[in-house]
Formats: sequence, C-alpha cells, structure tokens
Amino acid sequence: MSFEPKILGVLCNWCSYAGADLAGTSRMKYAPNIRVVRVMCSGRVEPAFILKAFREGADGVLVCGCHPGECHYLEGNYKAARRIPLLRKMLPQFGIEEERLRLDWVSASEGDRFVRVVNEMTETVRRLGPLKLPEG
Amino acid sequence: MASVRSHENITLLSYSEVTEVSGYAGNFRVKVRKKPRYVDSTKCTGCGTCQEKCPIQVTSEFEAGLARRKAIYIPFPQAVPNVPVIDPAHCTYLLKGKCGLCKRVCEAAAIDYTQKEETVEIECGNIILATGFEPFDPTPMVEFGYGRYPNVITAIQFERMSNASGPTGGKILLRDGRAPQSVAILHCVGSRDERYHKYCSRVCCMYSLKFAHLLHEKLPGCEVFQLYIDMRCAGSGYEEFYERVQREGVNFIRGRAAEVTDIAEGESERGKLIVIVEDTLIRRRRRLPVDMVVLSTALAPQADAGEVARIFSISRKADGFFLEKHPKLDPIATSTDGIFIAGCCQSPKDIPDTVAQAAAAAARVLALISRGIVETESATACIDEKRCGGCKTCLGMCPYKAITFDEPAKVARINEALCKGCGTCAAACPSGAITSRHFTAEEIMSEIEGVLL
Amino acid sequence: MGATVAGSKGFVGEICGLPGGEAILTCVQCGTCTGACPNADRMDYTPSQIIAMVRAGLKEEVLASRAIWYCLSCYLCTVRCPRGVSQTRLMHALGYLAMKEGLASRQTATPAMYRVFSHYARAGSLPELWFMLRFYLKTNPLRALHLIPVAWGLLRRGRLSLRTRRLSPAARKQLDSILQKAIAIRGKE
Amino acid sequence: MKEYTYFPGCSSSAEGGARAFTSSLEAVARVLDITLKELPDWNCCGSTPTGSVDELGAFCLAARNLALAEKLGPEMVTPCSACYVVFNHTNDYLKRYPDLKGRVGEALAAGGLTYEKGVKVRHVLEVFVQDIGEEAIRAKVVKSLTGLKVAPYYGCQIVRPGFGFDHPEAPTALERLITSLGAEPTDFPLKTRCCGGSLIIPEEDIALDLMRRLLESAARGGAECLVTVCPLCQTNLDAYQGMVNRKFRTEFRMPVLFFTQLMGLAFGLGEKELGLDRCVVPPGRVLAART
Repeated sequence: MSFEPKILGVLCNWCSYAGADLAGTSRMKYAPNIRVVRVMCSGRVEPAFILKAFREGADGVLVCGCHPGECHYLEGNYKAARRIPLLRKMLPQFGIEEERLRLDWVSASEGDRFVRVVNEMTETVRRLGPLKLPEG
Repeated sequence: MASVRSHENITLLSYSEVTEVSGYAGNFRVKVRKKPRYVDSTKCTGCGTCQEKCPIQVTSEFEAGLARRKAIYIPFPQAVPNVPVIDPAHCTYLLKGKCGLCKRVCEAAAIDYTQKEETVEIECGNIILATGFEPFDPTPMVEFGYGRYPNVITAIQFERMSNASGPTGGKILLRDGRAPQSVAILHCVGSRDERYHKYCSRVCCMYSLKFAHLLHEKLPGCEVFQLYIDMRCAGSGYEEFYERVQREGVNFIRGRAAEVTDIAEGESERGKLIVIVEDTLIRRRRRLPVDMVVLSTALAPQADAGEVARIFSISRKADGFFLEKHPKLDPIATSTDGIFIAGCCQSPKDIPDTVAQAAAAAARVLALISRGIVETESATACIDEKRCGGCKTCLGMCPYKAITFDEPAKVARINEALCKGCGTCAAACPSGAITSRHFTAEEIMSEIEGVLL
Repeated sequence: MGATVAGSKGFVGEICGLPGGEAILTCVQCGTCTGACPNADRMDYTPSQIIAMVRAGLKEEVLASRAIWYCLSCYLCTVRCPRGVSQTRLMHALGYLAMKEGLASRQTATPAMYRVFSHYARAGSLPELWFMLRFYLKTNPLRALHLIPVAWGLLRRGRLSLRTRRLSPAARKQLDSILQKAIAIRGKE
Repeated sequence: MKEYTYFPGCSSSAEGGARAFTSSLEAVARVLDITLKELPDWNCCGSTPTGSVDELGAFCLAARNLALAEKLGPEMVTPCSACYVVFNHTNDYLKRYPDLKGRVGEALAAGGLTYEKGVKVRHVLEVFVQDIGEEAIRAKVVKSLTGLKVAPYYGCQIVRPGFGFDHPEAPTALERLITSLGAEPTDFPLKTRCCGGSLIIPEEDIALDLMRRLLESAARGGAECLVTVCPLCQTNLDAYQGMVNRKFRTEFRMPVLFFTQLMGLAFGLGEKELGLDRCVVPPGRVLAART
C-alpha cells in the first residue's frame, strides 16, 4: 500500500477557510490527506503550533492566508510571510525537510487554487515519505 | 452642495485634507489641514473682479485642459463656497512678491496674502469616505494618438464641451472651431485591459450612448460610430436608452479600435483621423475616416488612494479601490468599524448606484448613532499584566493600533474596542502574556492533537 | 507542454497544451489583433477569427488556413491585446501543428520557404544565396527571374556570397547529436 | 574597456549579406573602447521559420548558442532583431514551461552541453544607449552630422514582445542616439512597424506594400536617410527599394544605413571601413552632409 501522508492545514478564517469551503460547496475533489485547523488570521500561527504538529505525527504542514494586500486584518499575512520562511530555514536542524512546511495564499474565491495547493502539497510530502523525527 | 452647506448640522470644510485619524468607532479624532485660500471667505462678495484683472493664465484643470483659468480663480461654477482661491504655484505675488493686483482691485478687502494653513481637530463617531475616482489618462496608449492628434479627446473633455457652462458654451467643436461631421467613440479605453485596468468601468457604455445622443441632438446629420466590445447596459431604463440611440441612427461596430492614425489612404481620408478596427461581426478590418475621436476612458482609483487608505486604516483591493467589508453582504462598511465608503472610491459605479450607496452609508451611521452603543468582537486578545515583560514586541504587530504601552506600569494594554482579534500579537508575544480569546494556544494545540490522531 | 486546462477537450485542449496556446481561453473577441495586424486584409480568416474557430473546434479549417502563414511575427497584436494573448505565438504554434499534421496551406509559399530555411538552419548556418535559389527552384523558378535586378544590386556590392559559413567539424557533430536527440524525444510522444 | 560575447547571426556574419553591419559595428566599438568577442562555433538561431517546422528543434538551435555563451558570461549581444527575439523567446519559454526545459536539457546533454544559469541576450542598440550612454558617444564625435535629417527605424522585433528595452510603440533610444551624433531625428510615425520581414521571399506583394508605407512615412517626415537596427530591415528597404518604385510608380531614393554606419561617419571613420559601399541605394547625400 502506498504511503498516505498526514497533513495539517492551518487556514485563516477569512480567505483560505472560505476558499476551502468554496471548494467543498463547488464539489471539487482534493486529496483527503489534509486535516484542517482554523485560525482567525495566518498571523496568529505560532511556530510552536507547527512544531507541535510535526511532533504529533503530521508529515507536512500547510499554512494558508489571504493574498498579500488582501488580509482581512490589513497585514497579518505579512507577519506570517516573515515567520514561516524563518521557521522553514530552521526545520533541517530538527531533521525535518523544508518542503514539509508550505505557506501559500488562497482567497475566498479560489476554491480551485485551494484544491491545487492541497494536491501539490500532498504529492510533495508523499515523495518525501513519512516524517521520521530523530529520537530524543 | 449648497444645501449641504446651509444645513445647520453640517460643517463643510472645503479645500482641506485629512492628515491623521486616531481612535475608534464612536471616538475618532481627525486632524484636518485647511489649506490657505488667501481669500477671506467671510468678506468676499463673489464679484469676480479679481479673476478678471489677474494677469496670470494657466491651464484649467476643471475644463480638462480645454480652457485657461487665472491664478486667482473659482475652481468650477457650482463650487461651494463660491469664493475664489489663489493658486500658490502660479501667483507671482506669492512666488516673487510682485503684482498684488487682485488685492488692489478687491473692494471688499478680502484678499489676504498672509493666510497660513491651519490644522483643526474634529471628534466624530463615524466616518464616510467618498473620495471618488480619477479619469484614466490615455497618453500611454500611443496607438490612439491622444496628445498627438488634437481632435482625439477624452470623455471628460467631451463632457465639458457639451456643458452649457463649459469652455465652448455647449458646442461640440474641433480644435480649429469647425463642427465635426463625423465622430468615433471608442469604448473600453484603459478598462478591460490587462495593461492598464483589468476591470470594466461600468459607466462607459452608458455615457458613450449619451454622447452619441447629444451629438445627434446638437449636430443633426453628424455621423457617429460606437466601437464596442460588449454593450453593457444593465440598469433600469438603460437597455431602452440603448434602443433609442440605435433608432437615432448611430453606427454600432462590434470591435475594439486598434489604432487611430492620420496617414490617409486615398482622397476620402485626407485631413481626417482614421480609426482602424475589426468589425468582428463581418470579420473585416475597417478604416473609418472621422473628424473627431472620443476616448471613453476608464474610471481609475485616485492617485493618492493608498495614502488615504493608510490614514484611515482601511485596505484596498488589487485594483486599487477601497476594500469593502464583504463584496456582497456588506459593500458599505470597511474592515475598520465606524468607517464607511460610498461611491467610486469603492469601485466604478454610476450615479444611481452611488446615491444608493451614499444613502446606505448615511443610514448605517444613523443606526449606530441612534443605538448609542457599539458591539465589539468577542474574540479579542487580552494581556495578563503579571506576565507581560514590557518588551513592546506586540505594539508593532497590531495593525489597528489597539495596543498601547502603559509607561508607569511598564506593561502593554489592549483596547478591546479596537482589537479585531487577529491574534498576531499573541503569536508574537515572547512571554506568552497575550491570550487570543477563543483561539488560545492551548485550544489550538489540543485541536492539532485531535485532528492528527 | 503548456497548461492543461480542465474542461477543454479536443482541438481547444490541444492548442491549450502548446506553449503559448493557453491564452486563447481568455480572448474576448474584441478584434484588436486584427485591427493591429498589417496583413489582416489578405488573410482568409482574421486573427481574432482564428481564435474563435479554434474554440469552435474547426481544426481542419484552421490548420489549412492561409492566415497562419501570413503572420509577419511583428508582435503588434501581442503588444496591443487587452487580454495579454500572444496572437503571434499562437500563430507560430498553429503553424507547427499544421506542418505536423500535413495540412499546411498550399496557397502560399511560406510553408515551403520555412522548410527550406529550417533545412539550412539545422545545418548550422544560413547561406542566403543558396537558400534563395533552393527556395525558388522548389516553388516557382520563373519567379526568380524578376528578382534579377534585386540580386544584381546585391551581387554588385558583394552582398551575395557564394561562400558558405561552416561550423568546425566538432561543432557540427555536436549540433547534429542535439538535433537527433530532439527528434528522438519528439518521436516518443 | 568593456567586453561582450557577440552573436552576429547569419546575415551579419562575415559571409552574410549584411556583413557591413558587423564591420561598421566593430569599427565603432573600437572607438568606444568595447571589445566584441564572437561566440566560437555559433549556429543559426533558427529564426521564426524553424519553429513552425520543428518546434523542439528550434528551441534546441537557440539553446545550443545560449549554452555556449553561458560558459563565457552572463550576457550576449547581437545586432540582429530576429536573433534577439528568438533568444529572448527561448529564455522566456524555458523559464515558463519546466517541461520544455527538461526536453531541451535532455537534447543539449546529447551534445555534452547544459544550460542552467541563463544568459541575458541584448541588442547592440540597447548596449550603446544603456551601457555606453549618449554623453560618451557624443564625446567621440569628430564630424558632427549637423543638419542631417534621419528617420529612426526600429522595425518591429527589438521593442515588441515584452522583454524589449524601450517602449513597444514609442521608443526613443534611436532618436537620442541620432541627436548625440549631431543629426536630427525626423518624425516617423511608422518607426516601429514591420518591413515585411522574411515574407519578402514567399509573399513579395505583402512586404513591398509595407515597405512603400514605411518609405512614404519617412519621406513625409523630411528624412534624408533612414537608419535601421536590423539586417533584414536593411536588406528589404535597401535592396527592394527599386522594386517598390517600379511596382508603385514611386521615386524613393532613400539611403538605408545601419545605425552603426551613421555613428562611424560621425566618428570620422572611412566609408570603406564602415561598408558604406555596400549600400544598394547610394548614400551620397549622407556623405555630403558630413563636410
């Protein structure tokens, strides 16, 4: 049986969660590997959440927010755009490949984009194989 | 405008600019810079002598370059208050201390060169922004020859010409003073165009039809061509007007003009402007020799819309117009409570839609005033003052300036009326002193554990 | 090679799959490309009509049209298109498809010229004199006669060289193996 | 001293019909202290026609040159509009379509080549106005072309497809260059319109008609000569001008020069060195303007 990755999706309430919702109501199909947690804004995402997810068995984490300039909270996504890449750079030190963490933008009208991003992410993580964290 | 000015509950500050907005719904403090007019509006009788005598002539902005104005001038005939201003960029007295003619001729002694700009502060509960649009400048579209051929004009210029109080007294004229015998009206100039503005400007089809109608009315026998991609005449009575203009004998050509040139091919084109277009319904390229070309230019966001959005803490859409709270369910409010938008600053729209939106914005404000209380977000952030280390990291995070620093206590404080609950501060707080209600770290962590089981 | 677009099948899908072909989906049929084209008057179908025909699935008519061979590659349509469609690139893509399917129009000598040109280009260099001679021999040798004044003008000023530029044997071999490989890759599809 | 990898293209090569372009360019470059190092063993860029016969092969033709140039530096300069467009188009597509890049890469590997970092391909005119600058050019003028009226002809391809270095329909680089030589650029509304290009061979009538319009437009602006930036435009407008005259009963005698030849004249270089003897329409008027 092929490897089915577990992916945590952290979506902002206004754009990406609504975009995921639209994908659903439009009956678009996407990889069932994603499990979604909603936050009000991608700016709420603490690096600790992501590390926690990897520790709890996630093989990948996808953070989605509004497109730059379209944040419901004006500039929360800019904060995410700084934090997430920084964390990505540090991941290899924990023995986690950078590709396992992805930040992307999905607006409320982009159900199709959400589907694409999720499918791409699933494929990327599938290629990487299960996450094996070093012991200790 | 005049009745707005005379209303007892309305204070009109014209020739003024908002420079700073602080506070929140119910408690805004607005700083307004009043520019000096150099004319005392309480003394001026509006006799107009100063304008007559002023020796300086510059191009009139209001007449879209079709007329000249003086350095002391009333911007447009219906201006409120109907008092002149001195243009400090051109007045030789203000620039070099020479002339002073207007002061000498003013019988009411209203001219005051020493006026300085002043800043007033206003307290208000709600704000409605209605900053409008800016007409698209077609100069970069060199294919249409605007600026190169004098009889290629913009919609605003046509509008001024057709106005009875305009530079030609309502006559449609070529630059040499003749009346045009044929006119081409080019739709979608700068609209529906990836190179300039992707959106449809919504009003051009209808104003172009109006232009055709006016041309037929003012110049019977004038040949009018409408070059369009799609006729968008949605609205009460609009399709009917389209039909009426069709009956008037306007030539509708389905195709967007590719080019305007003066290079004639044959006698019939000599001395004319030639519009080159594919008539897509017969799939043939056509050359239309005309006397005048009117460019139906796009409605663009104001050049300083970004600056205004920053001052009022609201957002803009990708196209540059102000972002409404919800495109369908709340096109009047913005993401900042107590700040509303109306008219073309939100998106291009026609007069009925603007009036409706303006009335709606006024009603929303009145509803808030009559209730007397505002509802705040429940999912706000709060600070555990005992744990706050006073590092001020959160201050820079908050897009709503909801966090202030209490210097004596050395702790940060959150104004819950301003907080929208994005949680960015909670994510940044190094000591974990900030809790994002309903989205606490514990809640999210448990949720992560749960979904990954 | 290009984007595969959900929902577009058949000929439209095929064109969307070519690099430069995907843009046809967003065309609004405004006719700007036709109006801008210096050659549209002589085409059997106008440039915008070609797009409409592709979308209607009229494969044979499109690929057999003269219009695609009348494109001058001047890119004026592309510069002026309000939808960012590169009509020029689309014409090139259609030309390639027409050649591949053996449908290239015989009403114009352009495909023949392109074939002769490409023959020399693939050999590494284009000798103008031989190229012209070969083209006229292949199409209409009599046409060459009326070009004598032009040829004479060039010849007199040393602008028609009998000499051919040649690549070094190593370079020639390298180029050949690259092009052979390209044919092999294409053959696999 | 600036050094550039140089791609002459077939037409402007030592055996090509526009060899005067390269020879005048080299002479002018010496004056401006530029070294042009010809790309060794370059091959034909493929131009537009090859793409229609063998799409992948055409990209490979262009890519081989790019791969060779990549070993020499990040830039390559060409005097030919067609080569300029083909190389930039290839770079653009290789970037936009990873799949295509993979195939081209596979083919290149068969010849022991790789193309990875990318090479920026620039036109000679672009280098002159951007890297050298009008001031430096003006400083080298010894025989000002004062009073000479020159129609600046860009042709279509160097400014068009979106990677051009100037406005696609209203460029000014040539005008600025002409002015810095002391000459006067004329009003030439059709300065970026097509000359007919390679269709002069299979579809002569089309090209001749386009050339007639260009020559008319240039003449109406009062031009005494026309300068081009492209070997094909020069050949068409120069060698076929007589045919235009016969077909349309016109009497154009418009000398058609490469812009480098005009520069050379202002720099005081010899007619022979600049290849002015290779012009079909005699450039007598231009030469007279110098004295």
